[in-house]
Amino acid sequence: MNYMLEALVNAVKMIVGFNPELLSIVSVSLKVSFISTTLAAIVGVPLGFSIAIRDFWGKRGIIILLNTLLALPTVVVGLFIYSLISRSGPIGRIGLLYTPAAMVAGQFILALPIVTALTVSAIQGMDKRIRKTALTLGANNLQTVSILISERKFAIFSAIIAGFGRVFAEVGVSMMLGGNIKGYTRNITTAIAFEAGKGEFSLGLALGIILLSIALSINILVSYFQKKTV
Amino acid sequence: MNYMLEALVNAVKMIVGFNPELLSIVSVSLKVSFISTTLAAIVGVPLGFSIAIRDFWGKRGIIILLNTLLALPTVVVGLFIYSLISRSGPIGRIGLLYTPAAMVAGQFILALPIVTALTVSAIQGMDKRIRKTALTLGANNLQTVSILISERKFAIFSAIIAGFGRVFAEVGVSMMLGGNIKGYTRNITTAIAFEAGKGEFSLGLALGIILLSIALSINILVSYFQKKTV
Amino acid sequence: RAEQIRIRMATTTSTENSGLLNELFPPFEKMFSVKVDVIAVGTGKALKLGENGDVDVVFVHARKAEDNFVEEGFGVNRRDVMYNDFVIVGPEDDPAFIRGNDGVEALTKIFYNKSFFVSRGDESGTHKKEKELWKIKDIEPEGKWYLETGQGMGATLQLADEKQAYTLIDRGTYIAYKGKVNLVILCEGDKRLFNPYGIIAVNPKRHPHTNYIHAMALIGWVTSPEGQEIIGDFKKGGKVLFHPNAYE
Amino acid sequence: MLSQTPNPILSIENLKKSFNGFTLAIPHLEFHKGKIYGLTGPNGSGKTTLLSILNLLEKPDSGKIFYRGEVISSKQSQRLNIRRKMAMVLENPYLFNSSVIQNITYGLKVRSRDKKSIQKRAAKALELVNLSGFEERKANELSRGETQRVGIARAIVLNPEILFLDEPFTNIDKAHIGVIEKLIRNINRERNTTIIFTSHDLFQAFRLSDEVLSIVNGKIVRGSIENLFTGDIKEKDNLQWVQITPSLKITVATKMKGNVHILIPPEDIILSRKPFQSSARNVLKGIIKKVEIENDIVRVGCDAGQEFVSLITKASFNRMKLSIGSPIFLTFKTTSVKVF
Amino acid sequence: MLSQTPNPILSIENLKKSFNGFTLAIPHLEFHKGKIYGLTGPNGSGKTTLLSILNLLEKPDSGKIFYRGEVISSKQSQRLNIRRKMAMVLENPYLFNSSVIQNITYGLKVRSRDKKSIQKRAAKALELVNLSGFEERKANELSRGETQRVGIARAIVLNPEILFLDEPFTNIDKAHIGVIEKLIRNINRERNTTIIFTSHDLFQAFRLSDEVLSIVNGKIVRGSIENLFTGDIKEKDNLQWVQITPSLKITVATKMKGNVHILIPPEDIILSRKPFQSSARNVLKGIIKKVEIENDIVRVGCDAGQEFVSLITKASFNRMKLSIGSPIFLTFKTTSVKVF
Ligand SMILES: Nc1ncnc2c1ncn2[C@@H]1O[C@H](COP(=O)(O)OP(=O)(O)OP(=O)(O)O)[C@@H](O)[C@H]1O
Ligand SMILES: Nc1ncnc2c1ncn2[C@@H]1O[C@H](COP(=O)(O)OP(=O)(O)OP(=O)(O)O)[C@@H](O)[C@H]1O
Ligand SMILES: [Mg+2]
Ligand SMILES: [Mg+2]
Repeated sequence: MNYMLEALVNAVKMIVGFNPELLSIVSVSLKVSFISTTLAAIVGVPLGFSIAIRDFWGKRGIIILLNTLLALPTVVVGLFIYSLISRSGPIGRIGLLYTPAAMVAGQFILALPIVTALTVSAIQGMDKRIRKTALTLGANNLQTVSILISERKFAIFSAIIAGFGRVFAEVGVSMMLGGNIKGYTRNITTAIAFEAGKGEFSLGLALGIILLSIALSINILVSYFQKKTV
Repeated sequence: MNYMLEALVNAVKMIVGFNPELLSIVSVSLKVSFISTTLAAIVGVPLGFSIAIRDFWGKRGIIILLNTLLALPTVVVGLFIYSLISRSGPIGRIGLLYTPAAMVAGQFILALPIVTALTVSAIQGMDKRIRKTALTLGANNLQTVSILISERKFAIFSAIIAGFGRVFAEVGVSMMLGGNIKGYTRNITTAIAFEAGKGEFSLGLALGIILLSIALSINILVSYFQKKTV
Repeated sequence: RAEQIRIRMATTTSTENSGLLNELFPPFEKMFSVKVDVIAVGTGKALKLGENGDVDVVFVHARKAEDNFVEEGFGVNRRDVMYNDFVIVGPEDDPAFIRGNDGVEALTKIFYNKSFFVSRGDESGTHKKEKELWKIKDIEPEGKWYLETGQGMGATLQLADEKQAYTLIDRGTYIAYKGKVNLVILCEGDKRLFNPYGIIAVNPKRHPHTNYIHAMALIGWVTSPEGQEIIGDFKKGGKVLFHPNAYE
Repeated sequence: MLSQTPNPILSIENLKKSFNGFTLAIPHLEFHKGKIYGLTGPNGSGKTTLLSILNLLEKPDSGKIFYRGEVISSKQSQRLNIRRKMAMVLENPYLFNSSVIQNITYGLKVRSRDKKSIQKRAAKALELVNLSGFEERKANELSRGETQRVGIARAIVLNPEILFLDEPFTNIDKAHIGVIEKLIRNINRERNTTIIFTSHDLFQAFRLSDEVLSIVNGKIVRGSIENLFTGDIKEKDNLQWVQITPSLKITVATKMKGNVHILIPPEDIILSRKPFQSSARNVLKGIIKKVEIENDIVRVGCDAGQEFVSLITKASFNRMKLSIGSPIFLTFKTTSVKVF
Repeated sequence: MLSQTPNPILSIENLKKSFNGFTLAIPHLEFHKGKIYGLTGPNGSGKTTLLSILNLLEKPDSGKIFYRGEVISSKQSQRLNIRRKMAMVLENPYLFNSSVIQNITYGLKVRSRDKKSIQKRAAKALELVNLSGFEERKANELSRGETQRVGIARAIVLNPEILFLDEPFTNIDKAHIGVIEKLIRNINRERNTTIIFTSHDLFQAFRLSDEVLSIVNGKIVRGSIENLFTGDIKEKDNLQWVQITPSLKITVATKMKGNVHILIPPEDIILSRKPFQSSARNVLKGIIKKVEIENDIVRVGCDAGQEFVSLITKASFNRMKLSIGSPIFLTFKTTSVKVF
């Protein structure tokens, strides 16, 4: 079918045409996913780290739980947060629903188990001598954590990027908590769903291509940055 | 809000009540996600493996591409496959649209980059001596791959589980390619979306709880199996 | 499963959500030993699926688009089946004072008062109806007060409730959400708010693989006296949702 | 167990650490400021385990460790403070996946030392292990011996009060063994560093250290473990002996039964050209295989069914006109034989 | 370079392998069936690199390797076939994260050997390294020396035609060094296995091998690298020498300039009680420090500003009445000094 071709042409047209609506959609996506991933990394990496490095009762259970949460459906996260922040919910007063902040909250919950679980698996397999070496050289706890992270930089980056990919591509949470409000909470994925719902498949695909191009650019940047810090 | 409580009560009721519709929904979810994850593992693990272990021109680019594909939105995969298997598409004749097989195809595409990228990161950080040791002891290529995988069992399991989590929880592909046909392609996530769309939030949440319970059981099983094979 | 004859029908989410189809189809399925697979999507997409030959029959509510669909040769044998009506809902205190039975007047008041109005903005039957109504007074709704959600009716209603805004909604969905939202019906009964449903077979000349025979059987069933009776008797929350009109 | 002077820098009381089937048990042990200790012992005897515990990397199952008389608790901050006064080279050093210089400076950086001095000290440390010019090499592309030497440089750059070296001479080439030995001596002399190292080379342990300790099967034995044998206790006519090989038996006095280790301190073995009339029950005939001299002490290696080592003075060595290949008699008392 | 007999089991032609700043370059080298080769050389000289290439783990940048005269291509299947005739113990053996017995049997399993014989052979191999009873231990909880011995057992169980051992004695305790040495000799004798091992212990290399090869800076040197020194070429009055230390100079004949390595084969150094009138330009005065005997050859270690080793016969050693501490003169010809 020529949907794909049409979509490509459309994508190029959109990018070249550069209308403000596209700009708004893209910037909502970027802003929300960037913030939620950053938060998930700040919480998830040290969390995953301490789970991996320590021996404690229930460790196995926590890892199983984390792996289970990888199967957290966006709709469920959406419903859950909705039930908290809707007008009739316990913290409805704040008026978070249908704001980018609500999207961030939902995406954070979605990304957190991914970043944490993958950090655990990144750290768990590593050479036991690394930690010992850091200690013998006088590193304190924080310093030990950071050298371990730096030794497994690639895997930790992968964990964060997997988290980012998940939230950048997700639609359920954004739709339910953001509301897909044009010019405010409409992001790329909700726009895609919207176009697809109208039967505008090639437009939807074009937006999909734009989304992937942005993800690609981000990954190239990250990879460049990663290389520089090696 | 008491949505959560209501949802819990509903979930328990549903499980205890055990109606055939729930059974059908659950079995569609399990069957489709299990098959798609297995296929993704069969392709993705060796693929990720050979990317990680070999040095070739463009390796960096392929890894960047893989990481980009972690941000593949379900709707885009859905649209893409739809454009292929729709009656007016190039392979429309086969009549795949709105069948579980179409869902499997979409979920496979979704899971493949996850399994592959995480396998790459699992393998990349490993001790270089492992491969050398296998070779010195006379392992052929396949045997080398399998000992390396077995040495990084936990991380590879994590990669596969992350892929499973992604597809078990996804709704876009199932909705677009399966069509949410009652008793045939309706799975847990499309059912959740359906209920939520009707405003039956607590029913939706209840189904979400059931989904997570199933994911938990699967993870417990996998973890048990993993422990046994150590 | 292979022996079972199946036909696929694309319809709108609101139709399926109403629960009507669960009453209307089983007798037909039994009678003809056929299974109806319902694909519930937006109106635009439902028609697109018909256009692409992915379904055998479409059951939607967007009169103009339906006519186009038939004119362009994608569908044949369109029949009227039933209608329901739209209502305008809004906050109890009705800041724009739209209470009454004139839909166009109500929208005009909302426009001048710049009260929040939530539109589905998704080219669905409801959205098309809404645009039709604005068009009558040549109003171009735009601005901060006019929120486009691009979502289904339920989500749109919830959003309107959250924002304490007005919205146009089909009665069936509103009834389904009653008790979950605080918005009340402020404007109803205007003939211009009626919402006719049509059923169309996908053109077998264009898509020979479609199950035209059974599609026609289904069309026959829903427009038969028995089918029409089921529609007329279907109630939700004690209220009749759809008015059969195959014979009008 | 060791000579006790008022203020050991590090000491141990009633230490126990068990792994499945292995127990390290040390009732009492002291290490003194400015001394070099050589630790020897068979594979799996607990050397590495002991060093890890002393460096506070691992916690014992029970028992106490004292630093300058102060008991070391399980408080993180105290352990870190004391650990920062020490440095350790693991038996199989891991170099961080960065450049050599970054490895060397790591310990200084975590101590937030001022940046200028860091570079100078690092360059100096590299020079001491004869790896100047390796600064920018990738650490994980070094050869095994180079890795070992970087590991040593990375520890000594910290100028620790106590330096633990777990088999520091592993894979180091002949020329550099001398360099590293000299380095250890100099550090000890110039900085008064307490050094505890392990080695399987007993000659080296004696050459380098003020005191040689041995571990056998988790237990500390004073002196080196030369002349360590294993066999079954036999008894007949009120006479007890250990059967080492079918043709070699050594008379002992013990209450133990079954399979035992025995150890004969090399300084307790008397060498003579002729069999030697004495009360000593053990007289073995052998042949001289190896001779080495250091500081007026001669270490003589003899083959008497098994290899025995005896320490004698240079004077008596010369007096006896001993040389390689000479036949010789080894005599030692039953009470000199330690059984465990 | 080596004596060429018709059919080497493994040979090398014009091999080159470069890393940043290092090049291994071997014009020609042969290894023969049933011989033991000891490979020595300073850290970073290329020993491990050579073994990795011979075991077909790494490919050279250029040059050819022959197995029984047949050139080894880059075809996977051929390389695998030939590699399966060899076994190698890495300098730092990695044990798979499973039990000891699973490590030992791995190589047999990948060769699909029959299950019954596998168990027997594995038990036997463990016994040979004196680790019977370790079957079910977790491999990654072993001590370093135990790990090394498991690594050796894991290779010998394969009964290879060619066995590569990269510093096999690393961290092995004193008692077991003998066990492993004996094991190497027996395998060689009983199975006619070709063995190529590296070691920094030159005495050991001589003791154990039929031929000692050395690598210095990527180049093969015949014999051991005892008496290897480094210094600058100086020239005056048509006389060239290398200044090793301010007080030690050695006369040479070379066209090279600047910093060079020199090497004096130990068998070319003549020992005498008195200075010895001869054409030899190099006469050094020293003192005897170490004496070791094996098979009628005595290795004498002397301190003459630096440590020199000389090989003489037992007969002449006894004739000269040499003993530890004796003053001694070392004499060797300018042409005996290899410069590179
Ligand atoms: N983490 C561990 N878990 C279980 N057993 C262990 C562990 N670490 C060491 N052991 C066992 O404890 C004993 C002592 O080990 P240790 O490493 O201290 O020996 P070592 O004296 O250093 O030996 P080597 O000379 O081989 O280095 C060994 O039998 C070893 O197998
Ligand atoms: N993968 C690599 N990348 C870059 N340089 C390397 C690599 N492997 C080895 N080298 C360098 O090549 C040289 C030879 O290394 P090799 O490991 O062969 O030495 P070696 O003779 O085995 O030394 P040692 O006695 O220390 O084990 C060293 O200078 C080393 O730093
Ligand atoms: Mg050890
Ligand atoms: Mg090496």
